[in-house]
Amino acid sequence: MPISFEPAANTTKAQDFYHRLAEEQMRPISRKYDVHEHEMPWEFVRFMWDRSKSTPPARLDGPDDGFVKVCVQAEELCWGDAGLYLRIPSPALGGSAVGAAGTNEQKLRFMGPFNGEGEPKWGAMAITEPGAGSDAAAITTTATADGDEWVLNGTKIFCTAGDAASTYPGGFVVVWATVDKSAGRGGIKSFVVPAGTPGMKLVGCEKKLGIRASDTATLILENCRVPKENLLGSAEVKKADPTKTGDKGFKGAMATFDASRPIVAAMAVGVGRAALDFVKEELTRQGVTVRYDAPRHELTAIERDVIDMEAELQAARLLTWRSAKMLNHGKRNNLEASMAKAKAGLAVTKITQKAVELLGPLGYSQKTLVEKWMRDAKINDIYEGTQQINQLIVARRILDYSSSLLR
Amino acid sequence: MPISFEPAANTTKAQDFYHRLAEEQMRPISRKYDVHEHEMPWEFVRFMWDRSKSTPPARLDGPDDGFVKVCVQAEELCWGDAGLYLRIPSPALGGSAVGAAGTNEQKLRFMGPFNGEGEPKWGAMAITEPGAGSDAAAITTTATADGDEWVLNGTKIFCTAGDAASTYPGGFVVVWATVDKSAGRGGIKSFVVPAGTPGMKLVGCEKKLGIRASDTATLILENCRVPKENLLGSAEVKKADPTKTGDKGFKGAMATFDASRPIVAAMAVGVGRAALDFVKEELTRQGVTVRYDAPRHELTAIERDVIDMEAELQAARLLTWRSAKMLNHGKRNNLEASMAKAKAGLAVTKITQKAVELLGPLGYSQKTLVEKWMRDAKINDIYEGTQQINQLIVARRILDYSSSLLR
Amino acid sequence: MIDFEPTEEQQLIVETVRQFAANEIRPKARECEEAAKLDAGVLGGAHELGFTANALPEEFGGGGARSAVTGVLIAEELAFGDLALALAIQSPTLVALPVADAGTTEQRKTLLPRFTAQSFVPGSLAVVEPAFRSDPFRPATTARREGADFVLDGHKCLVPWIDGGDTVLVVASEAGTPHVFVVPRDAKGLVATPEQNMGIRALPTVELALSGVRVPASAKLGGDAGCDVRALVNRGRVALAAMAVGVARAAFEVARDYAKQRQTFGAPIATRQAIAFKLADMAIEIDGARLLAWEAAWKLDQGDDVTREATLARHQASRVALEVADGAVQVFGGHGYIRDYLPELHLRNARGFSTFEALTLV
Amino acid sequence: MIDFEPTEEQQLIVETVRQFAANEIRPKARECEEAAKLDAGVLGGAHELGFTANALPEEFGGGGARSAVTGVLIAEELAFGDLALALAIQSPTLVALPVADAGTTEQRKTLLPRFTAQSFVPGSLAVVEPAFRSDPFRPATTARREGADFVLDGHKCLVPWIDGGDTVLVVASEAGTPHVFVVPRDAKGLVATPEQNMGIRALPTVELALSGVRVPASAKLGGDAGCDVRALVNRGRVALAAMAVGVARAAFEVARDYAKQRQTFGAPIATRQAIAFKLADMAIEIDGARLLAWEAAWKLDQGDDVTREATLARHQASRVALEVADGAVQVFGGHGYIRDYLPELHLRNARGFSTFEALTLV
Repeated sequence: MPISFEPAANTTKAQDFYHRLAEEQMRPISRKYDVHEHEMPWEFVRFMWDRSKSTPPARLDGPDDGFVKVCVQAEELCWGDAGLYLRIPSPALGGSAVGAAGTNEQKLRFMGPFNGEGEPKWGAMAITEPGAGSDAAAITTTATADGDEWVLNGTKIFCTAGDAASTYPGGFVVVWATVDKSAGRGGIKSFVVPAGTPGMKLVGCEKKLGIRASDTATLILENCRVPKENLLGSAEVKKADPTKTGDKGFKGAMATFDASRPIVAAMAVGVGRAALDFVKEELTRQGVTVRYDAPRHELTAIERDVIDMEAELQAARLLTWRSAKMLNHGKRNNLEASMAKAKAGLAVTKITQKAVELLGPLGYSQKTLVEKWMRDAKINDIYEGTQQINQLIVARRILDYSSSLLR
Repeated sequence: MPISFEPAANTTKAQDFYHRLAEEQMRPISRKYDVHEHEMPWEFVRFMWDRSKSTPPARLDGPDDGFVKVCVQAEELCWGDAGLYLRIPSPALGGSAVGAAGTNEQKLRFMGPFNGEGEPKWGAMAITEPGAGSDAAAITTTATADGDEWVLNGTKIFCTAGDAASTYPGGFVVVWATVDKSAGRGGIKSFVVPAGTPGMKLVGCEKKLGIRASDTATLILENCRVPKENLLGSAEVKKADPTKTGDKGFKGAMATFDASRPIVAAMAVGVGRAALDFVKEELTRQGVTVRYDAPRHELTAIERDVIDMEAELQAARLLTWRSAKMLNHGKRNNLEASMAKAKAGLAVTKITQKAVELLGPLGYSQKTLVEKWMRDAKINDIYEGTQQINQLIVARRILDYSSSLLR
Repeated sequence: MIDFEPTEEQQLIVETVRQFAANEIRPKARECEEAAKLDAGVLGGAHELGFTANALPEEFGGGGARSAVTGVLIAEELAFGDLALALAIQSPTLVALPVADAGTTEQRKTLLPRFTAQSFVPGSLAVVEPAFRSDPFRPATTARREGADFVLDGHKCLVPWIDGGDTVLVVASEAGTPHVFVVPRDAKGLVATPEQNMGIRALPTVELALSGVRVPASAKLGGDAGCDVRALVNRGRVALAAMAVGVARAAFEVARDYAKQRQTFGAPIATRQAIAFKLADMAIEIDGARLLAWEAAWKLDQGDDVTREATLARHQASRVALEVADGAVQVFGGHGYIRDYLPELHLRNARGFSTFEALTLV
Repeated sequence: MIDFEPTEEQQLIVETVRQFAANEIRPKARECEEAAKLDAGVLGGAHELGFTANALPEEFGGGGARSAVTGVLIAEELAFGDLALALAIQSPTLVALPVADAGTTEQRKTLLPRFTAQSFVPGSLAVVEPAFRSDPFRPATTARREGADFVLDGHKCLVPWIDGGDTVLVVASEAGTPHVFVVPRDAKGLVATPEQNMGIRALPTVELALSGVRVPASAKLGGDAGCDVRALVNRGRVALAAMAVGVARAAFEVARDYAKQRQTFGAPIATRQAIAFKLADMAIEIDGARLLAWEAAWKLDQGDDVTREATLARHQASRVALEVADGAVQVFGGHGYIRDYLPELHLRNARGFSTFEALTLV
């Protein structure tokens, strides 16, 4: 395919569809679930669950932008509300993990129930621990083989949708744990823990700066038993640099991020665009037109800010699409995905902060959603790898340094 | 003394004096010695040398701002021309080193000739080596005791005024060398090498981005012999962390920077102000007035840029003055001096770059001096400790970390 | 003669406020924020320290020690404790200082003594307007002379409105020139609607609608001549710049301490250059912004027009506070996003400084 | 369908230009810069690769493969070699492309064949004006109709003026609307004064004074209808954005390689986070700016008005080039300030992009 910025008809159709959905189903309840933190938006959840029976918009024949279309969908829905987006019943990151490292049988078994039938279900992934944030290799949650089962013990924090995924039947949490601490990263494996498994307990949900509609759970695993078949990837522990092997344990888990980071970046772009759209609409209401052809001596400070915001947002969006498209081309995208994630997280943090400034009292007040978008946007600098972690990944790749040389 | 921003009458007088000097003696030849790199500006040099006989402006009785006044002088002269400033015959950094670590006898012996009598003289300091930039402890130039003499061997680069100081009689170069490599920093001492000492050879001068009027020399020391009495500080080598001892070797050398960094920061401020003044004058010529009371929706991009440049420059200046004033109060100022240096270097780099942008073709052309000031300003991010080194010093102090914990 | 050392008396005051901020304000900050409610004990305790009273004329029971420099020293320390509580503690300045500076004898007699009395009395000042084109120097709110009265019309927002006050000073344009009017909080035609903002949630603020609010001619601050609204706004900017420095310093110190304690890959994160250099930048920028605020305050004390200096200080301090608070969230990583820790609160508060006007005065 | 992969043909072109840039341009960069002189061998070699000819219509001996996307791919690679030489190599675009796009049959016949001939013929285009209020869309230079002639008056600067050309296209306002005029370099009333600029010193540029320069009516590009100067300026911005990306990438790669090789405290400086993260940021920003340039170029190829996209791309790429070049100097430390190394040259060149207009076209 040559260089092209023309979305396929399928993409445009999906965009229209999700934009309308965002406008009609999410925006009207946006503030409510910001204020009523941790309350389940049942109506919205059921609406989205019902929708997952079909896969609208019904596909057109012809070209398909593949993962770019998925990014466009995520952008539109997070333009609607990033917190509510994370509440949509879906396998979410848990599903990405199963998809990246699971067998076909596992995919069927765990993802099958996410078909819009019965009650809504959620998936989640539990990696972070109180003592291991960005340092995944420092995971202390243990998985011990016992007969036909794995026994999990440990504490997991910052588990997005962890409350819903661990509570409502049919859902599951993918838990990262070590089967052999002496093996470092090589000993880290992921396990699917179905909702309601005895020994998996919800401690509580974090009160957060933004994306308050989403639940961010702390889970405790106390002698939590799952069948052997719930291990994703091989049980074999490779002590030599495991990132270089074909092992689906740690590497598989990392591959989860290669596929999820473009989506996360697209989500960020959605929040940033919400704020930028609002600023531009307000400027229009105020009779202010941004002159893209104004010479430097005539440009107003606001015009330059808007030009800057637009350029930053579009750079983030294009980096995101590029990293997504590479997946379609079957190319390794972890450099590009981290670039997109780092850029998008930072860009929308700044864009939304600037939007609050430009709108003055209107921006700082809760009468509009701009202040909320600023709070929501900041998560993108943090989760799924902080700004710093993504810089680190990019730096290692461009320098061709191992993680032991550059940390 | 209470908090006050009113310069003493002495300072104001000095400022006026040096401002006029800068305007009359430096600005007119500024471009010439930018173009004719490495050419000695003899007329200016002789003028300044003659002037050093007196210490005008004659001091008034009454309060004196001490080191702040020295900063103000440096700012005015570098407002004139930073390259020419570095050409002024003076002991310069070599003098700071003698002043910080020398005995009274040494001060008299080496600094005495800088009295405006006879021919102009220069001092210089030689620290940096091809393999040791920011890493002073990695110095490989050796000093070996031999009878009544020290024998120096090594190569020094980036030695400001090193050509003049090593060439014209009466001048001197303070050379840092190790007397005991196994002792690390503890083995590093400084030695005064008089101009013309056999074995000290000028290899050449660097062609630079800016401050082209100044000479930045590479010097080779080949069995260069100086009398024992030319060692600054004690000959004793302390192997335990030498920065924590009373040793005047490495620590004394470092103290040189505590006294010189405020001056270097003030020099930076001078270059930045030259560019900012020019921008504001051009705006006035163009009928543009900066409205400090404009609300955000009315502000032009240029107005905001100017406000930003002014705030940055003034923050740098005040940090500089604060660190200078601490010397008068007898307080340890190395944190504050590094803060000032880091801030001033970065601020004026950005201010001068912005000035070129704001002036468009006028700024990029050599018809005005703005492009030169941008080139000159950048040295302040680099010499006397790069931006990064000063950040490191600040970080160590605020974190209370040793250099081995944070490097 | 240039110097950067507070007087011994100022150092004593700073030390007192610093301890109050650490021991009384900071521990209540999160609770007050989450409840969107002030703490009477904190206000009472701060009142006993007498910051506002100390600045008022002796004839009204004050300390007669008016100094903008002392004011910014206090403002930074209070805001270091918590911004919303600091603004509440300093709210008496909103009425007391303009009246002390520009009030007629009658206005001073009527309005000042309450601020030197035993118990805390809050102040209210209405400057910002809820519009894209809000301009504190040129308010859209108008005051029209009608016989012996002034009639006020317009909208204000971000007006501190703490229980126990009965007066609000309203800035309005009279024949194109801004003036200040003393308005009873319960005036007819005045509707105060509680606001919700992104930050400073512990401080009650309102949006004010003024529809034909009638006040007597004597309600114009300074009488016929009026008063200098430019100076008022500038005093607000200088005070807010100092508070922005306080917020930034709070975020910095919290981040610094966390970075030294938090371990990853077997070492404190503060030992990594990316974190350590960020902290160094924060420290440098905070000190730079503080000095700009000091300079503007010092010029205020000289009686100069400080429009330029106040703008520079506010511009710089506002930017620095935002960047430092954002950086502190980043240093905290995931914990920075959680309301159990302070950085997210600092971030929300810091973002307000580009919008705040005259929420406190020196 | 969205995609980011150049065609195989484009990949081949990029590979060719990349090698030419590395093997022919880069080795001459410093020498040409210091001598402020072009290298005829480089120009000739580049001409043989036929970039401009390839974009011209087949009827004039060209390749008929006009594509702004291909143009930005080439522009980045050339500028990666050296900006001044890249601008010289591409200078034929300054006449060839506007004439191909908008010229009358006569103008095309007269002016195009030279650019598909055996030897290199440079082009000149005068857009920027030496004034604070320079505005490429609204030139102060005027063209006045006088009988069968146009009379041009005004000032231009940053006009490429390479030996061997005889024509300069001048943008001037005719009755308030900007148009392009074909002017012989030796026209009466035209005075070209060589310029000295901070960067791109190898490229000869001049300041032009036009005093009553008289050209026939047929010299108006596109005949009576004229041409679209907006599109011309936008094509310049997109091309310059791509060159800014090339300069940034050059600075980045040089800095990256230096950082891996330079040792302090016993390890390459690239292993320190402050350096490594800076390099990571550079890489990210460069890729982002490149994609903006590609998008604008792609829209040009669709025939859209790209004023917005060209401005975004130019704004971003110009900022990124400056920041990356400045960062490269910083990575090099003291050596970054020395003219033995490339970063200082990249910094001087990069700073020009906020001022440059139409120094090259796609």
